[in-house]
Amino acid sequence: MSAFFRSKEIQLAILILSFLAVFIPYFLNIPSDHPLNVFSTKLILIAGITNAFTLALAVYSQFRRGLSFVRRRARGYIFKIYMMTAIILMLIFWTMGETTGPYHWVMYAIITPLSSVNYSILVFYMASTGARAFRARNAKALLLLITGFVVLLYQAPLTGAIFPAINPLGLYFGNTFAMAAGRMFLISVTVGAIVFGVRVLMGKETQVLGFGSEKE
Amino acid sequence: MSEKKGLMRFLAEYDRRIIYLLIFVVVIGPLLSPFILPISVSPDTQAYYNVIDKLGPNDIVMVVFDTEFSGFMELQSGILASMRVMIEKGAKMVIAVSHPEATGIPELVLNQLADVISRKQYTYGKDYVYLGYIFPNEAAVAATAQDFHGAVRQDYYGKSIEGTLLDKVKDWSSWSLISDYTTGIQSQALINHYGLRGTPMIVNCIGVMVATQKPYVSSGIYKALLQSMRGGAELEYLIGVPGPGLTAMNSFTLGHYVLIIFIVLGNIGYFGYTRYKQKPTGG
Amino acid sequence: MDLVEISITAVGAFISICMFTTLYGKSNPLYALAEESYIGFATGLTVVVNLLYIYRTGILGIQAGDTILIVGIILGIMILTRISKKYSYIARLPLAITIGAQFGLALRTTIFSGFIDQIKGTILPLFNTDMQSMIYNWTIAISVILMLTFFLYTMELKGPLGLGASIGEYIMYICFGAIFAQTFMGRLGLFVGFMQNYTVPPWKIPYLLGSLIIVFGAVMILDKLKLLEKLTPEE
Amino acid sequence: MGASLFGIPGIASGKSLGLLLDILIVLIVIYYIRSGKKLFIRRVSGLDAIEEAVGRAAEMGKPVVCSFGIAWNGFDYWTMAGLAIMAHVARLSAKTGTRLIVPTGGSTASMIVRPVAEEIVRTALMLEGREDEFNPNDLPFMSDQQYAYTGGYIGILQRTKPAAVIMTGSHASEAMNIAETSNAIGAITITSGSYISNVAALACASDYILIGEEAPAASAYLSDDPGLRSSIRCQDIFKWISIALLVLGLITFNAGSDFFLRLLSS
Repeated sequence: MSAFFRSKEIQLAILILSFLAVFIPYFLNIPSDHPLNVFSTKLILIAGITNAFTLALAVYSQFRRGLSFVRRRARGYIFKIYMMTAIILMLIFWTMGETTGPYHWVMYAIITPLSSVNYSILVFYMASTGARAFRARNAKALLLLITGFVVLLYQAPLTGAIFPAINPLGLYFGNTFAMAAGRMFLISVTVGAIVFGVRVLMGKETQVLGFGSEKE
Repeated sequence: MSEKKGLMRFLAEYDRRIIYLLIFVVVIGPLLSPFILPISVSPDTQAYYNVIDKLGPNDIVMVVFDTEFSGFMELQSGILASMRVMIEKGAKMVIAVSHPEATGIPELVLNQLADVISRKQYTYGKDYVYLGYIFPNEAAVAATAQDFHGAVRQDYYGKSIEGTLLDKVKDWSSWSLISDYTTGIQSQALINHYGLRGTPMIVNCIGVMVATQKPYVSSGIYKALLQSMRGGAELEYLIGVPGPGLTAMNSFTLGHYVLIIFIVLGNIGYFGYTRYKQKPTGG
Repeated sequence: MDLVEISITAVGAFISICMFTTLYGKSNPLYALAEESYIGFATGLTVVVNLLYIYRTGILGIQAGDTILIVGIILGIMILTRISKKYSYIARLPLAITIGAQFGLALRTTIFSGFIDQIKGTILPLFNTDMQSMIYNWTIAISVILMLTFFLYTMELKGPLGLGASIGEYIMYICFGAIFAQTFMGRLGLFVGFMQNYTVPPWKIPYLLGSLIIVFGAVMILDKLKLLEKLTPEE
Repeated sequence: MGASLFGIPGIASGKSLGLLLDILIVLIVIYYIRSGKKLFIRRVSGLDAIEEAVGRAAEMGKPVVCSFGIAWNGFDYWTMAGLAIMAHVARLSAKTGTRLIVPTGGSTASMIVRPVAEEIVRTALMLEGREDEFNPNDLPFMSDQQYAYTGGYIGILQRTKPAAVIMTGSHASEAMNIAETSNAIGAITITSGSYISNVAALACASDYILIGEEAPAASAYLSDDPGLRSSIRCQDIFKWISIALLVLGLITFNAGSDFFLRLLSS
């Protein structure tokens, strides 16, 4: 049985079949209750359910890492004990109801504010980067400086209201250059990603399936 | 002379914590005593408003909170303003989320819209349904686009969705509109499995995503794009109901001005000090 | 407002400001407290939500007669063998199936959204339209084409091609300026929105300002006493 | 938009061209892999910056920190590029005897990628006959949570004060925190970005940036695998196709013909 799992060829064949089952019906001119379409829908659902399980791996590694701190009595290991307790507490709280009680409290007092901080804190780094990088050191930096400066001015809502002449210029930069770069990036990356997919299907990137980089 | 050099050197090499402190101050300051300054409405926001303004009681809209909680903070003005319009127009709403943290958001939003909900006698099950976290990954989005009732059986509260307005929903073609509020988690999946098939989509995205999302507007996949909190504030201005967006605009303005001032000072410092001291490093 | 709401505000403001202390530039125990709280509770939440997904989509689906979904659960259990060094090969089957399906989903659509539609969207009127659209369309068309030439790798960029590519590179920096500004707006929006959460309604303000003073005060005092490092956990 | 130009029997309307382009990609990749030729790849200037940075670290006797991203999609396009560049850095530092630190983690899927990274670093040392110097603690697993990983990464930077920080592959928003910290401690900061808003921000925050696809191209340049080089060639061919479609489309459309729009809608 283990040969079945160890064979690169068999696993690759399964990967390709699963790929084709999802890929092909999309292009065919067939009704949604056609067996091919039904099969593809079910396979997609199954993949979704299977993926949900991978979270257990993350939790496991979280505990393994935390416990190694505790075992070593590393400095501040008490924080790790707290972290692991929190995971378990959250599960217990959930059994006590979702819309009220401690689950609800933790959600709004701890999780939501901290998640917000993690992203909003980036404004500080952006500001110090901008203040440092937007200096007219050379031609490229000068171009960066000019557009950045104009768009920043335009984005401050008060500027547009007292000095409307900035609006067309700010809109121009945002709607042409920023958009063009996004579009160029999309075109070039799309092909790269498809080529990568093709390489996987051709068995050139078997690490994807958990086969070691060279030997096995 | 040496004093002048000292100032120039400071402008070139100050402690970055000074910027941090100033940003903190200019953001919190105006929030402590809010007042509303005029703003200008961009064509993008106008286009967004035109789409939701055309909705009617026969339309079923999928409202997707495609965001972590942090993104919600930025998008809430857009969410509140556009959902207010949808409720006013009597359009049916089906709310779904694509991030575990977002499961708490609909409750907050609906509470803040309580006035219009009771005025329009907008009722759960008949006019709106909340499905919870049904989009954990692209596969899940694709499944709902192909066979909705095969993929979703219960609402967030664990009740069966049979007998609700969802009876009319079969697949991607059943929706009049998808209204996505996004930090980019499942937007691409919604585009792939709904937008490309022809379901109309409008999007309110965080500022970071604007450049990434813009190309989809001009290629026609999105009907309109509302940008960041600024767009939300403009929408509030258009519908005439001031909310979190408009009151935040002063902090927004000042935050931008702080950076602009530092850029100017940094350049003075650069030409007055750095350029003489060291050769420039890379691009 | 009731006690629950007050406690949510007070704890939320306090723990968030703890997180902001990373801006002070030195690791400190209050930051560690916020960080471990986030990791612990957020991981717990993700577990809950994924369990619910498995239950609602998988188990309920099976009960409703969609028995084939049991395969999803079996494959999900198989994927857990990755934990073991000895049996991790079993996880390859579910990986093969899910990765195959994922690639199928991605590849069947990206060629449209990322390639064809983007080209279609760039083919715009360059004449016979109003002045503004003309300027916009010319800029977009020229920028996209020149920037694309910068990303050619299997040939030397010489002559006209080299010129095009280097103009493309300069255009890219113009774009970066605009995009940087938009990104700054986004992060600022997140921060303003966050702060608004603790200033509206006004009864929340004392909790925010109080936390600010207490937390940053504590960090500065600990720094003066040279205790920061000693109290901060190892990485 | 005009009606579609052609349709293939049995294929849903509007999907023929996409299917043909997908098939074309498969054929081109197969063709180049079969032919086995070692194709030319332009050297990306960012590689010089990387070599210079590692050289400077060696001179100063300070470590190099190099990461391949948080791999939130597991082994994807960007992560593979990041790993290849990390392999290059590992070889350079093994040659010069520089300590290399590779922070790993940041997502659930990163756990699948981590062992491969470990193998790469070990191999690089082995090739220089220094296998005994391999220290698994120099590839710390920070956490599978993005921002816990970031905190750990920053901690490492603040404590070890590396001379160079090379951050490529699939980094997301955390890249800005890391790049700013790296800059604050005075390290040479070399980054790459995988999505446009990150690229723009990192272009400002770094001393050198590999813009977008420069990273995969650099990895193909460094690799001897003809397959990898052929995929870059395939991408180039498609860039030419898109440039041709754009130029011809713009010309004919403005001359009054909707031929290309109809072609693209097919």
